[in-house]
Amino acid sequence: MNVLEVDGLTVVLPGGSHRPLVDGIALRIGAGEVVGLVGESGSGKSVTARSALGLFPARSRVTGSVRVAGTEVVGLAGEALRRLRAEQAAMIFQDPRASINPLRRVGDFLTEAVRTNRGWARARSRDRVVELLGEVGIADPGAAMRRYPHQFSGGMLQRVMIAAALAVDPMLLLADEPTTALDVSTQAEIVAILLRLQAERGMGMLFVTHDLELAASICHRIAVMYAGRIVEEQPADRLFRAPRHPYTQGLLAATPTLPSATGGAVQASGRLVPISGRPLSLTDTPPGCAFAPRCPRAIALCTATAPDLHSSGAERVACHRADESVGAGG
Amino acid sequence: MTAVNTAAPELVRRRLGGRLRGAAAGGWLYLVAAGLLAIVVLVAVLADVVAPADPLAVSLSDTLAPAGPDHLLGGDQSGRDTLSRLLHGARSSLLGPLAVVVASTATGILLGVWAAWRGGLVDWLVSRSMELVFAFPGLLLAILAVALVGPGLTAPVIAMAIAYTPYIARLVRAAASQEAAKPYIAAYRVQGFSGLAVNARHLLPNIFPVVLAQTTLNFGYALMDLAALSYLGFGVQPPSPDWGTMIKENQAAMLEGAFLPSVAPGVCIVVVVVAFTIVGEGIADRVARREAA
Amino acid sequence: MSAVAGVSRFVAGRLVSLVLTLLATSFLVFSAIHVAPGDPESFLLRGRGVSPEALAAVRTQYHLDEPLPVQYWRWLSGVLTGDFGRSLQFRQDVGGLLAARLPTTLWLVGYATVLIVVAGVLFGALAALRPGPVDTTIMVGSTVAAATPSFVAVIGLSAVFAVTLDLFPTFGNGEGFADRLWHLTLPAVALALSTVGLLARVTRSAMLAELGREHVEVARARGIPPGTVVRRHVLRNALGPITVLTGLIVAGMFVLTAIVETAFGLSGLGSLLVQAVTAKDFPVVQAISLLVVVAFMVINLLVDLVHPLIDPRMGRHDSRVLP
Amino acid sequence: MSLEAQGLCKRFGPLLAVDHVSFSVADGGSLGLVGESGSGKTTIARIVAGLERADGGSVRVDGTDRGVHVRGRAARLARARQVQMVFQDPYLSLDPRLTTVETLTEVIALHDGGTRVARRERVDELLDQVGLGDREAAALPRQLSGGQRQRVAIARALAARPRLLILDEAVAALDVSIQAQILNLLADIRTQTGIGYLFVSHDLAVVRYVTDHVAVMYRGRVVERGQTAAVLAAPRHPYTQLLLASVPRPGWDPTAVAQARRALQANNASEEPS
Repeated sequence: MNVLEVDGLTVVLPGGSHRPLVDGIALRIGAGEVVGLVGESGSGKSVTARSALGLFPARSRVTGSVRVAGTEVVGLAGEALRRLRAEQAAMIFQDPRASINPLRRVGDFLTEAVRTNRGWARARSRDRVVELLGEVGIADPGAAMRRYPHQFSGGMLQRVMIAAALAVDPMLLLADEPTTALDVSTQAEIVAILLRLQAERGMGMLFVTHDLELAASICHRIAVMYAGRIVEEQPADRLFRAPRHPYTQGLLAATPTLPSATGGAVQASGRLVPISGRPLSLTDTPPGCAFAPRCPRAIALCTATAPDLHSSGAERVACHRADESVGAGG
Repeated sequence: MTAVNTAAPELVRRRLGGRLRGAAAGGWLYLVAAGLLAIVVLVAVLADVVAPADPLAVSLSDTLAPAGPDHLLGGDQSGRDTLSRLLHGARSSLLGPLAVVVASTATGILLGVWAAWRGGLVDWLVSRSMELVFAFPGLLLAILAVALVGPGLTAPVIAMAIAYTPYIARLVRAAASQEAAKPYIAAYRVQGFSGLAVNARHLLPNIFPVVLAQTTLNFGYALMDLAALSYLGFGVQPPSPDWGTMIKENQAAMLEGAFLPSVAPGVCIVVVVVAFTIVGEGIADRVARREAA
Repeated sequence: MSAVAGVSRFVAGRLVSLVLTLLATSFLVFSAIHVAPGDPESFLLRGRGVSPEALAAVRTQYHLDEPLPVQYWRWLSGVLTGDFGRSLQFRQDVGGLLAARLPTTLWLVGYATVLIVVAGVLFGALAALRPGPVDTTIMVGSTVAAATPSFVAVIGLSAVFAVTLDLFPTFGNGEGFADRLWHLTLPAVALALSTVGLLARVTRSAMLAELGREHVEVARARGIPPGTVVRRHVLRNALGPITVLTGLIVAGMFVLTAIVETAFGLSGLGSLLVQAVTAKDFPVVQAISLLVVVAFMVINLLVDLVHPLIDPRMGRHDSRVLP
Repeated sequence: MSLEAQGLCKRFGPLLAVDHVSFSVADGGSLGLVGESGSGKTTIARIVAGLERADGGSVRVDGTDRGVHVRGRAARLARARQVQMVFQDPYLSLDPRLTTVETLTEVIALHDGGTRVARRERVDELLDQVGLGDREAAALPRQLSGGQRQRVAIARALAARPRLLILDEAVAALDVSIQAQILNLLADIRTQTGIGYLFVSHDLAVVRYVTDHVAVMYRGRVVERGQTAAVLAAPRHPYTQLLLASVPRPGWDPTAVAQARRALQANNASEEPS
């Protein structure tokens, strides 16, 4: 069963002069599956992830369908939307320090959801949360619950966020850049905790990140976004070895790597291969492929019409020239 | 600390929406308020020309005269033309606060920037002395000044300039410390610019709009405080026209049902202060929008 | 625990700085007579018969024969034992005068404070939570209210409620609880009006700022009911600026009573201050000024002490911003 | 010329942020200063730039001590020509009121003086060097993207013709595709001008592309140093090994990294009970 099914999701801001924040997104996540959503800032990956909780930008126009464990989210409101957020899906955000009310104790934050939404008694919710804090590796959970957020490090707060998300036993976990604000060695710990808990509970997880290598090393499948659209989707290892879309290829070639990595993106001179130009702003609305202005392989067709997302087997690519050459471009 | 790349889109959206609404609603309101203030200033300057009558001319037959062709806003307790007194009264009602905000803003900026830039002992001394002055509400300091020197505008204006300084100095100190912590200021220091040059050319111009917003709001507060002093009989002395004095003079007439002579200057005060509030907040909004951009 | 040590160090620090500021401000108030034009004796006795006895009395009261620090110290120790000297105008103890006037002023300030907190927070919260016509109406109302100084409010209120409708008295203190309440209603409203507007605006912007914070969005994303989000996260977190401003407002109101008490003929400290200034009765002016300053500082100290209860990150920032 | 830092110490309250750190950058060399948040690397950058005063130790450029407090315009300018700095956040490192040309002209006027024409020529030269066109030259910072702003910041630093450039996490806030452009630009500038770099970063992979030597910092101390390629290929200190193992790649095992991190922390805690 799919815990998340997104079809033709388009989110348009009021005002009209902007391109859609996301345009025709289609995405599936099965139970127990980890799917990566990769893109640079402004690509629409956060908007996509938030749509699963019905967190759309104020006054935006939303079309398409987002189903979480079978429940349609688009158009859902009031008590039903609240129940979906309280029971089916939970989210972990980039900056844990901004995500937790700084004026209340960590324990209040952790127990709030089960106490208000499930009506659990104080003792019961406390026991539950203590158990979860142990699972995310916080020593002395009882003491931790009495402290305030500013007394924790960022890595510890992100563990608190994870425990809070799991308190409601969600089927779908949305992780929006959960390690971006953390140190690299802390990132490993948080990722390890997330993956262990996800596997133990058989949750579906959407892992949003700008780091293609991180996504490739922990996800089953990866979707790459550019300017509000998914441009490519493949199983993680295949995407990393044989990217089909020029943007994915460019991203891999532009990413600095360590010598032990087998990516092979580094040329003999030790230089990176950057993608020329700069990302589209929200006000740019080219008629053709959004990546065409930066694409080394663009032809006239690319600037005239936007390519559809073609699927064949486990992979999907939106590029007019995807079939011409597989692998490294140019 | 700045988040690395993605701000929460819903928040961005709300800010954007607010900006659009701000431009539509705040825009014209701001212009109307600024226009109104310009007119009031013009009237104050040209009071001799535009006033229909001598503001000091007493005419017992016109005592508490109702509004009519002779006296557009009626006559007061002593039969003087209310409209003419209002127009002339704009002078002292605006000049006093102007002196207060100019002096307090200049001193406040100097002290605030000095404290923020030098830090350490200078900061401590400035902050402590500002705290000291802060404990005296403006009106109290002005009343004390009157008690020492006697009635009139000069002493209260000086006293209030002193009392208003901590508000500006605190604001400037906070804004300047925040600005000085930004890397562009550090970059200019590394470039070899002198502290004076960095402050005068980069730091001050960038915090000035924030200060200007507060100064504009302070103008309204100062106007209210000085008018209150005149109302108590400590400020502008009769028979000179002043909005605060006019209210005091004609308050008793209210019991006889003659509202206009005291209500009209009251309305003037409220309208002018509202206009200053709108302009001040308009400036503050612009600053906020610039920061958000 | 270090938290307890931190709190007690914080409280001790505040108390010490309060005492130091009190010393400094009282010195300023005392030494004002030396700043005034002319020598202190003639300044104090302006317009009164300069009999040798009066001169001697003033010299003793202010210890003018001694060096300034000693003068100050003697005056201060007098003040600390309730001896504020003698009024030149009423020829009686200033302390007794103040004691008789204090209740009315406390009543008035207390009444106005209740009005300000209830109406200000209520309107501000309503404006923040109901965008559209409700917000606009409250914003217009509070802008005008904030721009209405108390003496203008007096005019408006008397015109409508006292002269036209004849609902409330415009003069006198009243006797007994109910009568007092009735007599003080118009003065309290006049005193409160402009600050209700100010507090409503600050409440609104503090709540809007909180509504825009990520943790509020996270609470919504966790399915917490909207009412709970507003109560526990928005209003709760906005309390900081609201408390600070309320403290400043209440502290500043003691001076504003001068206007309202004069306008409504109430015999409180404010009207006494005005009378004393008019009658050049400086010992009374001095005593009331000192009281107002002390009230200001004590109230602000209370706010500072309450603040850590609202914000556990206390001491990290000082957030007094509004005049 | 060369930069010599000897025994630098800096304390913030109870925290010893920099603990007897020494390093040197050869003329035209490039040293990477690598560590996680709180390792003291940014404090060192600020000390070298003269924005922070060390509690102990010295920073010498060609033998002259930078720690001495300077007075007067000539001395200030001389110091500025030794070392310039580029900051992390491209959104805060430019004066928001000034266009690119105004920003550069001001610095050129300070350091070169010269006629208007000469200054304009130098501006064009700098814009060319960092790859900015006419549109960007006339734009205010808010009209520029993060990558373009960082190019302006680099041009501004180069305007003083410094011998050493401190780059404090200068590419950390940029998207990958832009980051690669800036990294290549930095490599080109060094080749063309022979300027030296002190490259402060948390990212080992990035450091690899711009530095010859690297010093790894942990809790205020340098724990390992050497040629960048050698350190990355065969790290000796457990912290360097942890840092390298933490970088995600296919086949990466976050659980093992987490264990190694805990072991290192436990080890450290037993060494210095604080």
